[in-house]
Amino acid sequence: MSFPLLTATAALPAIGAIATAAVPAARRTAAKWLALGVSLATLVLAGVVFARFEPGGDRYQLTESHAWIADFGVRYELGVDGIGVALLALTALLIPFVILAGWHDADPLETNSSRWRPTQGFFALILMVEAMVILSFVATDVFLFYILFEAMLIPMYFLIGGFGDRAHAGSDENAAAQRSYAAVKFLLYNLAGGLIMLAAVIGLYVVAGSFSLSEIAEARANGSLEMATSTERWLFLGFFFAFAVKAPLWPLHTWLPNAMGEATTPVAVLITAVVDKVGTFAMLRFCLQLFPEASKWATPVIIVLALISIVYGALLAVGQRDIKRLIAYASISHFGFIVLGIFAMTSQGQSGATLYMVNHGLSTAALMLVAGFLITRRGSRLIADYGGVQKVAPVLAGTFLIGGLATLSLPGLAPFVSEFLVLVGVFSAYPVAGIIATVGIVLAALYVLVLYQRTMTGPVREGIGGMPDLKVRELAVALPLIALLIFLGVFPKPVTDVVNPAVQHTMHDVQKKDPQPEVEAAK
Amino acid sequence: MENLIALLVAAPLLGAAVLLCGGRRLDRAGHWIGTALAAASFVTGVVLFTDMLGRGAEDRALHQHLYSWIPVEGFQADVAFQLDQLSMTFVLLITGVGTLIHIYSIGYMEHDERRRRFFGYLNLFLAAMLILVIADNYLLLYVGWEGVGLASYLLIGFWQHKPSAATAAKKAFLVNRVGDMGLSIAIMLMFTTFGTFAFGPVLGATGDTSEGKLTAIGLMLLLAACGKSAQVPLQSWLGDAMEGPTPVSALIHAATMVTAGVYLIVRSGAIFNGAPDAQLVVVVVGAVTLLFGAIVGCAKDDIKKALAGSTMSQIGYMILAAGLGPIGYVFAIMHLVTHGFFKAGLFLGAGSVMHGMNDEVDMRKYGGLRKYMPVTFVTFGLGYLAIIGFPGLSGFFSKDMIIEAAFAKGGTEGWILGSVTLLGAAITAFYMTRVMLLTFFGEKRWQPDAEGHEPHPHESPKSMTIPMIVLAFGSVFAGGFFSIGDRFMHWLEPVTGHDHGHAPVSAATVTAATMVVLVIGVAIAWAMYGRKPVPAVAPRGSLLTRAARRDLLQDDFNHVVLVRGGEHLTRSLVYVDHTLVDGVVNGTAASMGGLSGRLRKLQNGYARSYAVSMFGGAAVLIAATLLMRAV
Amino acid sequence: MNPVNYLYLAALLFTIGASGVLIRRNAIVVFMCIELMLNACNLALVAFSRMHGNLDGQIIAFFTMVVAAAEVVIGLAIIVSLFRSRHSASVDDASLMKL
Amino acid sequence: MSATAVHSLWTTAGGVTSAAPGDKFTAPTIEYAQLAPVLIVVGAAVLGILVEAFVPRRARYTTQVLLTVVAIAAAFAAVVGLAADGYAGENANIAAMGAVAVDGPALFLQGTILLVSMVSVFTFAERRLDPASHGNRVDSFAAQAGSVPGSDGEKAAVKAGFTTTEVFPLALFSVAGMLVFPAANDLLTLFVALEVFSLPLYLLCAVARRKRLMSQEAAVKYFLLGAFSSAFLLFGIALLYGYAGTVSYAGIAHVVDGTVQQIDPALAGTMGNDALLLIGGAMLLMGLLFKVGAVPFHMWTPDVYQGAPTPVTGFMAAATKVAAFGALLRLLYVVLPGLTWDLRPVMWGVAIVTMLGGAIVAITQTDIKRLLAYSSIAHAGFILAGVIAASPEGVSSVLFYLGVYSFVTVGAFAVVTLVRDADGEATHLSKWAGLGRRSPLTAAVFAVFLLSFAGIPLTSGFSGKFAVFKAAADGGAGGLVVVGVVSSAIAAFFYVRVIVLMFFSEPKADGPTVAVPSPLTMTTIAVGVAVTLVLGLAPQYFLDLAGQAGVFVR
Repeated sequence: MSFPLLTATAALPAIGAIATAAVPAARRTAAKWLALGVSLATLVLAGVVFARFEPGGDRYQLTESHAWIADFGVRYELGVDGIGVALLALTALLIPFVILAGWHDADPLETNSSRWRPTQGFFALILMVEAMVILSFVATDVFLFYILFEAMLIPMYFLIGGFGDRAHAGSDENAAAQRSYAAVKFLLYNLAGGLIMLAAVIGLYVVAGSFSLSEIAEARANGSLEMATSTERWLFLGFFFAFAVKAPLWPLHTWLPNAMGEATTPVAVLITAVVDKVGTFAMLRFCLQLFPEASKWATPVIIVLALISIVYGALLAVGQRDIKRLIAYASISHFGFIVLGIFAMTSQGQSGATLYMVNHGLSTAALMLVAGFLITRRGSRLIADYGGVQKVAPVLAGTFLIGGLATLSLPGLAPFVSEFLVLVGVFSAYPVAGIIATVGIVLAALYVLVLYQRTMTGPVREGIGGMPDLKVRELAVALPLIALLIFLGVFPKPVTDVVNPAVQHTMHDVQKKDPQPEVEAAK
Repeated sequence: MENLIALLVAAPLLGAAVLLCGGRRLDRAGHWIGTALAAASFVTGVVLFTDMLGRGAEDRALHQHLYSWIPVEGFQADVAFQLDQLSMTFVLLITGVGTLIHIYSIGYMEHDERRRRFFGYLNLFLAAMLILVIADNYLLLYVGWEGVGLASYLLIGFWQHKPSAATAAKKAFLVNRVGDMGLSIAIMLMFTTFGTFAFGPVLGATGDTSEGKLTAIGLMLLLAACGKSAQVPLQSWLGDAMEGPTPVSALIHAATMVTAGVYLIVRSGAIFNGAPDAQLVVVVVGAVTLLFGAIVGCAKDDIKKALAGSTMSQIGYMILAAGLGPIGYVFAIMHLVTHGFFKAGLFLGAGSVMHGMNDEVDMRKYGGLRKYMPVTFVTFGLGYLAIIGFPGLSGFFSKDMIIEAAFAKGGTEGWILGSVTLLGAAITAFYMTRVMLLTFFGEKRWQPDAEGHEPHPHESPKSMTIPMIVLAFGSVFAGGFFSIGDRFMHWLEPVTGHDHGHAPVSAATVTAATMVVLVIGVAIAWAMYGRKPVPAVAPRGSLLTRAARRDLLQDDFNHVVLVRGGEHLTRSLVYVDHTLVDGVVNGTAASMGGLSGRLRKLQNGYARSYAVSMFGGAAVLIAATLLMRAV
Repeated sequence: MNPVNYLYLAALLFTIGASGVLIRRNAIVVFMCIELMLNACNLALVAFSRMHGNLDGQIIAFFTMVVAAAEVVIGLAIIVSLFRSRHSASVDDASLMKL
Repeated sequence: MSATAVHSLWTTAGGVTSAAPGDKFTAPTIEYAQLAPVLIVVGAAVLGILVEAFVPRRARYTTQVLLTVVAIAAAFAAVVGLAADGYAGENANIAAMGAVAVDGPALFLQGTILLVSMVSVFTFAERRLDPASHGNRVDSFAAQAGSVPGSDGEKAAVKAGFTTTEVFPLALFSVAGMLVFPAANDLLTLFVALEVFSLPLYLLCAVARRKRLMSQEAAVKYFLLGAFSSAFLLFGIALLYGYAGTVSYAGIAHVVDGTVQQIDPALAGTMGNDALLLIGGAMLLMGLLFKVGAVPFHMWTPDVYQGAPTPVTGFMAAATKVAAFGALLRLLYVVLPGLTWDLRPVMWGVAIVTMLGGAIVAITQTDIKRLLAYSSIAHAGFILAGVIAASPEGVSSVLFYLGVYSFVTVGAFAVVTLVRDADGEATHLSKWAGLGRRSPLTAAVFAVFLLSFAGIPLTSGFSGKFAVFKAAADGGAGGLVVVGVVSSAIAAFFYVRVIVLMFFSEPKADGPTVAVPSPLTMTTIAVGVAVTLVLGLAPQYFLDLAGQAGVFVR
């Protein structure tokens, strides 16, 4: 029994969360540093996992397996594949930035109530989310995954509803109402999805008699587990619905703009860059692996939905007046790309999709967090309240622009690689879909540049003059992210190397081969 | 030797990095660093050039494989460079003109507190442009392609505080994105067709696939070219792009970037050769743009916009030539180079004029400047002569060749194209003469500006004049140098291939015709602007003039159809999202609440009604049970 | 006489009692109606007991009476205390809690 | 000894049948050991009455609490002992001449009931919440239940420091009844047990210290409707007796599935008459469904839950459900398995309307106790889904769910007792606004309970729900599972609403305060939290327990 590395990686932030929550009210700063330290330690562990992972090796590595709830056929089974390890690394990487960016977001407004400790709670919840997300990326037991998938809603819910964006339009009560509306919407939407998934999970157990991903996959492979077509389809739909809500896929997306708009920017980043990835990850990990036939059966519809998400999300982003909502809709568009890549069922598409999850995490984090710095300065989320920022805060404007360029996936920055892979992958399987998707890149340019133009350029508006430029803490958030975006844009090999084998496994699961180039086919 | 290739890109890239990340402390030295690195790149280019000359015509191409960029199953994208004669030509043009313009900018941007950043952007542009021309596969080319787009965006919008500049920058980027869409689709097509998008394999295997595929790829490439090279229908951004500092207009929007489209088409010659239909479309686009730009150029009073129109038109010539196939490739590139010299010179001249005139751009407010800024006058004049194709100067040779080639296309096609090019030449002569006259001849027409201080026209500092002089030399001699003994043709032939076609008319006749139309054009211009004094405010002008002033209403079309339409679309979608998509959800929640409220009423607090429900329940229970047994 | 008739009678009584519960307001009367229902049950039990020729039914009837008695004690206690604090034994008056 | 023996004993005594008068009289054999849990509790209850009579007032409270706690503990010990002797498994049998079954389900449920009553009794005994009046600590029961609220009599009683210590023996009687209820093995015992645990509850409802009018109203409603339903139950018993000629479960079962030994003509006559069986079964079912609070027999629940003193509500909500579902299970699995196919559709219907009805109506509730009442209705629906599964897994899943649910419920109501303002408990939801700000710990605990009710993973609620749904799906009731998840989604809405209220809305200026309870209530709450988390994270041991206890003796 080797050292349970994965468990440790997930447990560390969980313990850290409890510790942070336990810090007495007065020692607020201590809690912050504790949380930051824990997140960094987790990052180190994640790094170890990444290093220990051998791309050429078994599909699932660093596996752990313990009996848990025999009656439900549930085991505590962990194991990480290329896709999981990439996302695990992303999560561990982003959390420190999230914490750093949210340094002052949860300072209590009224210091009189001594028992109320929002700061401690805020950072504890973030760490708790990290723990659950990490565990969900390495869970190879459907039930275990489901539990985390659902359970992580609760800390997220408190993060959204409990710590609203201070830069809101309108009165405090109004804002509080908006916020709890957003939080409730988030929770109910995802809970509904999760409960429908629960039915499917139970159904799966009734059919398969086990929750172990490996067992089921094996049984399916050697034919000892036959699923009636209709059953498989129903189960697939049950799973997919939950993931589509989480992802979010059109038309199940409407919770995201509210949530991201009302939550503090670090939390918004947490939602879109980390938590939502669980949805797309799960499509790749569970839908395709457990229900390959049904996945193929559903592909046309899903492709259409994804295309709608891409174009629709982008168009709505263009139409937004609120910076954060704009970014939210942009994310919806990007998730469309991810889903598209997954269900194109080509090597490029799926590698691209996985890479996209990572890159989108980084780019959105960069854009959103800098936007957050901007918003906290001006105290407004409305684009109309800005203008000429680059004149007074050039560095802020610069970082914002780079974030934006990453979002419109400019070559040389990470997202380009993944987006292009997805496009190529889709195009080679569904040319028309590929072409429609490319419209997305024009629209992306539109909403990003419009946003930049309206906020950063032109004459300096009132309320902007004298706006301070980025401080050290904020630079510490922005610059590393930008550096990563550039690095992965120029040299994505480290990620692709771990992802490729995993993708080949998935391709094998769904028994799909890449379409041959015409020239070879001719020969 | 091939290891030097990376240095071409590395130098300016380093410059960009240093200057943009360096911060204020570099403000004093920034422009020198930038210029030095540009020069370094140029020197490298020269070294490689001499080395290349040292080798035989066939093995001149160099390759440098840096690393595997995106290694994914069944998908190879490398960062690898290929330096052949075609690339070499561009490298020299880009780094050469680039360096000159760096020098020029030192003076031109002297009073701008963000000069360091300006040079950073310029270096960034050089790097991207070089990647574009020395990439050995389409994907890397795409990187450079978008890279120059970014640089152009940053530079057009360099004076971001001016909303007009910011808008122009955004517009340029967006229109280019439409083109880029074409390029990416073309690359995808290549991938599905050839399984790769490296130049060698793709261009080598064009024989193995259907003409339809090639046509599709060709058209997509053309779309990309239209975006980058401001060809109809994607030309609208170039005029606005003049919002950028003049050196930018000279370098990016005259000499180098806008010609990338030509490079793309020539580079992909093998594909177009296999797709006549695509070629036809290319030619048509070129011809249309040629006239379009020329006409627009005639009507503009803004000196830079006039020159922009001219640029459009000249690139139209190049695209047309490229569309002609092997007959035209060489001439397209040749005109591209010469144009690089004289158009850059003209823009720098214009910049110098503006520099002396408090950034006044309206030619109607110039006049008689030849006395005040002789050097500018001379260099500009030489550029003028070159572009209208005055015998012996660069433009004369390159343009003449294209016209010949157009005729040589043969058939009615040939005649049509030939006459179009001739017509274009005439118009060129007209509007350039117009510019010349309005700017340097006649009597002074400038008045004190709003603040009441009168502009004092003066010659520009050395840092600006020297580059102008150098370029003037280029515009005078390049053409001759290239054409004497078909040097240029032999230089490029190994890459592009060449056939002479069969000219229905002799070269002499063509030249003669060219001369005639040239004279006509100049004469008309003289008649309109030379003899009688020019009104300081533009007369209403004919319908065509008015249309031309507004870029032949193309922008209005865009505005009404795309901008307005888009706004309506997004606004309605926002509404839909809120009321319909979200409405469904909230609706369900609300209806649940309503249902709950109604059911709640049953709980009316009266024990007897509770008993009733129990009694009823029991009855139903019994009935149901009996029923079950019955059925 | 056919013992089945006793069953009809029992059912009748039960129904009367039940409808009494549904109709009458006074808690005491309601309560009496419930007692009536219990008696109906007893009648049925005894009748059946007779049919089957064993005494189980009758035994249960006795138990029922005892239970009923206990119920009376509790019930009256509650109803009386309600009456004392409200000066009304109407079950409809006791409807503070609703919805 | 055959299950019907006890009755034949009576018959011989009666001498109606062939047996000649003065014939041999076999004394009934009672297995006192196996009945120990019940006997202990009953005995303690009787003792309690005597205490009321003879122990001086000052000492009564202490004595009663001690007596009750000790008795329950002893009873629990007895249950454990029986289980240890394998009565839960191989040598499960039927005691007291066929009156009471001693088997897995019975012992498991009795154990649960005893533990739940234990923690409930703690809340009964809580005396720190209300401000002391006239220097006497007071609990949540009236000083003198008989006295008119607000009258001089009451004032005098309060001044004299009277307290209704009778609640403890009453609770014990009730517990005794509940212990017998799920173990009852003939209809008579069932009926008697029902009354034995109901009657004391009626009284307990009426003796609230605060809001007496509501308390009495609750009692009246509960009493009248309860009696009404028990009348139905009794008539059902009568009809079944008429059908089978016996009231012993096994006997009836034999008749139903036609494996009866000797058929006399009368029996042959009635056996043919399915109407007797069906109507009787339905009425019996209705009596039990009333006790579990299933739609449409639920309407007493909200009012009674709201009106009764909160400790009683908690006790009632938890223990009654356990007992009633126990009885329901035994009835369906032992007596009427032959009827499964006739009753299934009906049960489906009831389960569906119960799940949906409870969840939907709860959405618009404004009183926390009523809210919990409706949530308990919805949960009854979930449990019914497991009952319908008609398989050993079904039984054990229901047992598990009951265990989980009862502790959470008691805990939740215990928390409700803490949130108080000037006039007692502040049960209106609007007053709970911002509770999380004022006393985060209490709010957090309550949130945990709510999440468990909502069935969020990592809480016991989820384990239970999953077990039940899984059993249902296995038993071919997939449809119920779907309805179940849908109504859980609806239910989530109002649990979430309360959490929003507590944490995300600003506290009101005149908001309630959270009283600091004595260790008693703290224990209750702590147990609730512990069960919630333990059974949420590692339920395996208890699932095994329930699994072994899943088989009924016949």
